[in-house]
Amino acid sequence: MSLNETLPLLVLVSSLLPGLIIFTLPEERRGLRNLFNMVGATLKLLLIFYILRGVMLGEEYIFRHTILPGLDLVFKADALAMLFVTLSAALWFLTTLYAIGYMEGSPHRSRFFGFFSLCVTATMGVAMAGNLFTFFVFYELLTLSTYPLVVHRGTEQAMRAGQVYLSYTLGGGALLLIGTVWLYGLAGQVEFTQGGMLAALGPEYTGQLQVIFFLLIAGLGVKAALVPLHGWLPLAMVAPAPVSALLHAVAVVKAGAFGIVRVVYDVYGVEFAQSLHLLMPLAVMASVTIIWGSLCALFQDDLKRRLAYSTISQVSYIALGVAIFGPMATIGGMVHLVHQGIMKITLFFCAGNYAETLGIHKISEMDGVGRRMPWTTAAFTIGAFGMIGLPPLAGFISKWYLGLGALEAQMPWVIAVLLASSLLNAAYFLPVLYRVWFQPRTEAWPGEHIPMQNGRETAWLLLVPPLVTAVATVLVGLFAASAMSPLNWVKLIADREYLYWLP
Amino acid sequence: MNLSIVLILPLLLAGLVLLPATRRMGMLLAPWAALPGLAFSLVAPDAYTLDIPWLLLGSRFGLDETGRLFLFFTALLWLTAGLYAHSYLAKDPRRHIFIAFFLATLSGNLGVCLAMDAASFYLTFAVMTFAAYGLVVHEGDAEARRAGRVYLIMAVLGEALLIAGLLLLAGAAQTHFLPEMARAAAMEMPNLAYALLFLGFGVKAGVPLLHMWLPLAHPVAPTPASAVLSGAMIKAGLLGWLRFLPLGEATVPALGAVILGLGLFAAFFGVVAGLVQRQPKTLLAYSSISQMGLMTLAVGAGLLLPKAWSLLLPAIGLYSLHHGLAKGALFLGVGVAQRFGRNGWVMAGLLLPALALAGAPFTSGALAKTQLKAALAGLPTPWPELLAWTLPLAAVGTGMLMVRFLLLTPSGGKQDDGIGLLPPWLVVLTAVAALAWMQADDSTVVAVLSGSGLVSAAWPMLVVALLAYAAWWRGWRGPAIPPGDVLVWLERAAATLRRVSLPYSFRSKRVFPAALVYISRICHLEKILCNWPLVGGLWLFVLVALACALLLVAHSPTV
Amino acid sequence: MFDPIPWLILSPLIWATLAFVHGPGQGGRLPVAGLILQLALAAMLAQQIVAGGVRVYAVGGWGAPLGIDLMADGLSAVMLLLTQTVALPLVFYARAYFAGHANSLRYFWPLTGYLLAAMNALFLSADVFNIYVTLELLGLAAVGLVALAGGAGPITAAMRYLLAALLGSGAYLLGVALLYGVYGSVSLAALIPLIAADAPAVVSLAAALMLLGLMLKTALFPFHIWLPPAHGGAPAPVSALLSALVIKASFYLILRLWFDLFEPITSVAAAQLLGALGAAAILWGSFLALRQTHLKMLVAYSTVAQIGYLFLLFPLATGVSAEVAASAWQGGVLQVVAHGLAKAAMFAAVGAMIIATGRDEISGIAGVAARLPLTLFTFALAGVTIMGLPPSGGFAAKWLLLGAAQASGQWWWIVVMVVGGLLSAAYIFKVLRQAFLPVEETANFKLLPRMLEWPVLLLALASLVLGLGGGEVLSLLGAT
Amino acid sequence: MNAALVYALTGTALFVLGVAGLILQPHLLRKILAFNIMGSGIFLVMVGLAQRAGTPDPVPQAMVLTGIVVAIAATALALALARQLLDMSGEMRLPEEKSGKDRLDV
Repeated sequence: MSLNETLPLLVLVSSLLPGLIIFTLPEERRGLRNLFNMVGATLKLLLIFYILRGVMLGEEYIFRHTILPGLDLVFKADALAMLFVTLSAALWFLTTLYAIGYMEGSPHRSRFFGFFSLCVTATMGVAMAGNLFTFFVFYELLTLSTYPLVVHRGTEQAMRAGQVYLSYTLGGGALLLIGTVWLYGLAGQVEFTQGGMLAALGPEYTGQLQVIFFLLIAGLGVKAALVPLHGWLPLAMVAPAPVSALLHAVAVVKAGAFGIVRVVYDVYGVEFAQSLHLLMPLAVMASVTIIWGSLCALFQDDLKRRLAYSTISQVSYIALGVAIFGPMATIGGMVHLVHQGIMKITLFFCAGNYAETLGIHKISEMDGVGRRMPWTTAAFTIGAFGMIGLPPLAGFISKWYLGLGALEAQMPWVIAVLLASSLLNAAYFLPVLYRVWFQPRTEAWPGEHIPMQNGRETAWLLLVPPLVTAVATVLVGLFAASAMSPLNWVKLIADREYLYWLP
Repeated sequence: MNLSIVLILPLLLAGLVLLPATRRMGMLLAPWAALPGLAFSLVAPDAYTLDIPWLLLGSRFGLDETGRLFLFFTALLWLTAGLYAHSYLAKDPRRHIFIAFFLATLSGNLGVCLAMDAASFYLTFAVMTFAAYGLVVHEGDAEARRAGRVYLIMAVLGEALLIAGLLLLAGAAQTHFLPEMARAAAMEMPNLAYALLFLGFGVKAGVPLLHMWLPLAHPVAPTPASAVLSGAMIKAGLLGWLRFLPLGEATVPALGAVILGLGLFAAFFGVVAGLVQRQPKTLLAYSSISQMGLMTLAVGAGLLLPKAWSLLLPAIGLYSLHHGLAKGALFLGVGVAQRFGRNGWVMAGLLLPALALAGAPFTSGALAKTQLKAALAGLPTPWPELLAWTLPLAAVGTGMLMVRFLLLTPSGGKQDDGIGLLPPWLVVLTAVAALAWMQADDSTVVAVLSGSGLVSAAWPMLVVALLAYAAWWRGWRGPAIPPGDVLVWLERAAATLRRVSLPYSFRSKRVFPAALVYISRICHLEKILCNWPLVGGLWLFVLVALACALLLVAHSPTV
Repeated sequence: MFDPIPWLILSPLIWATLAFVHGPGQGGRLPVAGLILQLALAAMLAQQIVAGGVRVYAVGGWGAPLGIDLMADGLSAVMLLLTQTVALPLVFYARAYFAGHANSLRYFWPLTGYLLAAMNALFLSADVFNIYVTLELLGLAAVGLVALAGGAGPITAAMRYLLAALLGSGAYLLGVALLYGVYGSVSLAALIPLIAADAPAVVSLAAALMLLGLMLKTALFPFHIWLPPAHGGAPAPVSALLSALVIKASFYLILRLWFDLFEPITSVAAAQLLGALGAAAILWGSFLALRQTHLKMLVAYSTVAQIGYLFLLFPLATGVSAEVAASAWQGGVLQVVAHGLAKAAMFAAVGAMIIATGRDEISGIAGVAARLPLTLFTFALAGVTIMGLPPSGGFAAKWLLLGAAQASGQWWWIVVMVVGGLLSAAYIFKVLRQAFLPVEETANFKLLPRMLEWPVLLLALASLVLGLGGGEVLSLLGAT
Repeated sequence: MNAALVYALTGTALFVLGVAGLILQPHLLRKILAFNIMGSGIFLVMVGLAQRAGTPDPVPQAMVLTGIVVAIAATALALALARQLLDMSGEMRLPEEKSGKDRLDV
């Protein structure tokens, strides 16, 4: 096996192996566990940087293993895959750091970190899947490995959330399975190919392909939390904050959204999907989700719940971008994959900090917390502004391209959706910001776990990750046009997906 | 001098001010933060541009004639306001927070003047808008919070309209760089985009119905903040129009007429609503609405009459310079009067910008109004006829407003700690007196100094004096319009609505509980299935069925 | 060339007899050695088959029709390998499980030995009567194992099992008698061309009798009622053996009969009938599993449901194109293997939990996630296969079956499989959910010996790896 | 109708009787007896059908002998279980069939 074949596998192994080792470690071997975690995360990042460089230079990284005749497990590090892989690996690194700080002293850490690593492995698999089958395999693995994280607290509420989570995701997985099998039956191996691979089928398959598309999107839409398949997400926020961060920003919802991207671009091919009239319903569905999620978020007092509804709304930007035919919207949607991740993880980190440091869970308890925890709150503010879509933050870039894409595709009503979403985002984030910065504190904190020490508002490990992601939120927006930005990378992908389109 | 210093220095200083370790140094340097901007406006080469391809969507900053003028008076106002604030807030324990917001707003406002592409314009505009929220709510009392809330809602609405308008414009123009963008878009005539942009920037510029935040927010902010809000930031909206509307490129009749009409309405509405105010700063805010109305009117005229734009643009520039400085001087003066009482010299200091606003002879106001009138001359009917009698009437109104302002000026207790307020105020006063003369066209200067010019500037003043005397004599105070006018009625309506509609609660409901019970009964079937005779019977039945199924095919004729 | 075929039958016979002679509670080491040997033999046989095709062995050199022929093809080899692979870890497990229960252990080793011998012989038999004998032996040994625990419950279950088994094998034997009456032979090899040439009506009757008899022994819905009490009441190693292997033996025979012997007379209608029963089994079994309050009963009902998947193979492989039929056939066999491995692991894991907590109720296992993470992990891994989620063997099997259903346009089986998968997820997670609940620090958990955890984990892992290495199994299966 | 067919039909009748007994009789002893009747029926069919041209075929004889041995073993096991059940529950019936009438109750 050549190096180019092994590298994708190594990316998987670099989190799988630490995960398995951590399972077997006894609870009190804290140092060793952290070491394995961090070594794995760092190693993965290094590997990914190496691959990134290679992909830029035009190298191909493909690993192929035949499971059954006509059924291959394929890992392929193409440009789109690397977008998601890099995001996940980078955020995993931070989340691990954060989780080490967050889970300090809580029980069952070995189990937690073990599943945590498995979850990331599954995400990597989803990202690097080279065909629909591989994608499905890891999509389901992701469901399984996140369940223990969702129910980690073991409370009745967590259990209920876990149950709902499972019933949604497994149901979605079943639909996805049917669609996948059907597609394999029609077209043989469904490799992810730029520009799609189904256009070669004759027109007599149109009806079937439409049904399959519906099945696939319904399956993926569960994880991507498209309304009305979103019910699990607000409940799943009972999980510990690092898990929520991972769930909402990196792994689960993104896997769904990423799957939609793959199906539309690399399975059907965007032009073919357009010719089958599949994109419009998807766009409508995404738009409804965007508005509905934001509306629901308005009514939540629980901070994490509000953030969860916000995720529902924001993730659908990706689906929306995919569903609008044209390179600009593609860029907008795909870059939001990264941008939403960074912004939302910041917000969840901050929510976790409030809960862990001061015992604040509800928005109504947040009065004046900006004075007590200025750094965390600053990061939160940046995340929130980014969500609203203000420049120079990441969210603005996504919205800009989405809007331009909508115009390009002669769908100006999308602008209205974006507009409404921005306004609603402002409506549910700005009151929070007002409370934290401008409302004076009148009573004691609900439960101050981590006292103020030497002007440090909370533990280092809790503080650094949100700050890093907040800075990243600013940087990816501010330097969006530079060569190293996600935007530029996404443009590269869009170039390849729209073969006719020359920049 | 690098342009980035102009924008980044204030932000850096804001950081220094926020960090406790460097706060002292930051506070010391903060008042001077606008200085590089001011200097840059003076020394920058002609048609300066700076492309930063890696920034945002690819950015361009630059300085054309309009930008230079706006940058100049904006920076000047911020500089004086900064120095003023240093002394004004000397006793405020939370002044570092104010200064931080002040510096961020400053950076945004200067950036607006320099931005030459849609994205960075939007960026700097947003920075300015949102940072200014901190200025509005700084006092922290209920009034400030209400004003802040209204400000924020309107600002967010404005930002949303803006981004939609900019997107549509960029979509039509296929570029987001100025000035190509406005020019290219003018070919396409995206009317919706223009309407959205007008409204979006109109929030900042106080276009009627979008003005509601203005009379609430400008007065409650600390005085130096009010000065820049009303003097400089309100002009950012105007600059937005100048940058993105197809002024001088194409005729947009419907929108032009609407804008013109709205501007005219604002000019009078501001006067009427301002006259009945009880607070001097609220009154000044309404005066700003009125004055911005005149500039709005000019923009509308530009849309109606592209070929007059070459005259209108300098006129608008001059008017903004004049109004910015005069309004700034008035607001700062209010603060001075609070500290020093209604001294003779204080009143004299206030009289100068007041006269200027009213357009008295020899003042910047006379210059600005004359040049504006000249530029508006070529409008199609019925506008010239309408404007011929409305503009002097507006001048009379402004004069009345100023008289009322002078009467309302607070007579606060004497405090000696305000000495630091004076130098910056004096600088602005000087600027009010002098700068417009340098900016105005030669022909305008000649016209103002000519006899007919003096007369046309002076007779409204006489009317004002007569009316004021009459009103004083009759002791007339007028009906009360609450600050925020329309908003107050809207709020009442909303409260009623809230009472009527029940809050919608998101509650999960147990669906089909009966079905669950029913399902559990099915389990009973398993017990019945355990009966040997039943299973045996089933077995025999399946046996027969299978045998039949096998026989059917084995012995059917086809096989 | 050394021939492993007779030794595969003799080895368990020998160690079983020795263990019996050795006395109760003794002789645990012999089976270990014996099974390692058998595994090696099975592997060797598989290799020979891959290299040289079908192997035939005439016992005592007599040959048919008077003597007994043994035959091994790809399917036999797969089943033999499965049997030894499942049995070996279970032997380790059983030694730990019965430590200190000399009484229950009394006949465990001999009975297990006979059970394995009968099973190996069954897989190697080449004539329908010999199959009857091995089937009956297998049934008797299995009944003995069920009765092992003693007590009214297990004895009743054993009795019920015995009666069902006797009825089933009686029907089978009548079918054999009819066949012999028509053709005068019982050898599979001889019968196949004869039936293909001419099949009078009575052959169809014989086929129905034989298949129905075997279905009764396989516990296909609605003939499953003997299974849950028998499997749920027996000691864990026994349940594992029964659920994983014994019912597969009779299913193996159904496969043989349907696809080899009676291939000329099978009909789509009959296949759909079997499929319908299978579908009913999936839904009914899963649903009842969901309603159970006891761990082992839940797992036992899960077996009822999983048997249903096996029977979906018939409609998918009958009356369709050769390609689809091959895919369905492969899927069915893969499901047999995957379920064998996973169900053994699951029963064993459940047994370990019951030992540790001292309770059989599902509500009693709160805290298992914290105290017995390895066992719970094993259970979950096995559950992945049962649910048919990737990357397990169960998934590979389901994939092939689904593909066959799609290709042959029988979408109703797709619905059944998917719904069944979801239902199985529901009952698996019912257990997992309970295991994750917190428990007081004072709760009394017995410390488990390592041998109760690790061998089982290996089994579960094997079921998982099967998903990635399913191709190997299929290539062995396809060897001729 | 030749003798072989008579044997076969009788055997079939016995088989059906046996199956009916096995299914319908709740008493375990009756069930076990019914099983034996069923077995006898099968053996009869086997021997009866296998007569070709009057000459006895040794193969079915051997098979029947084997079958009888197996049946004896099965009967023994069944009887042992039935006794144990009687010892433990005092009933000669499976619990689900307690309601059935039974004159042979011990």
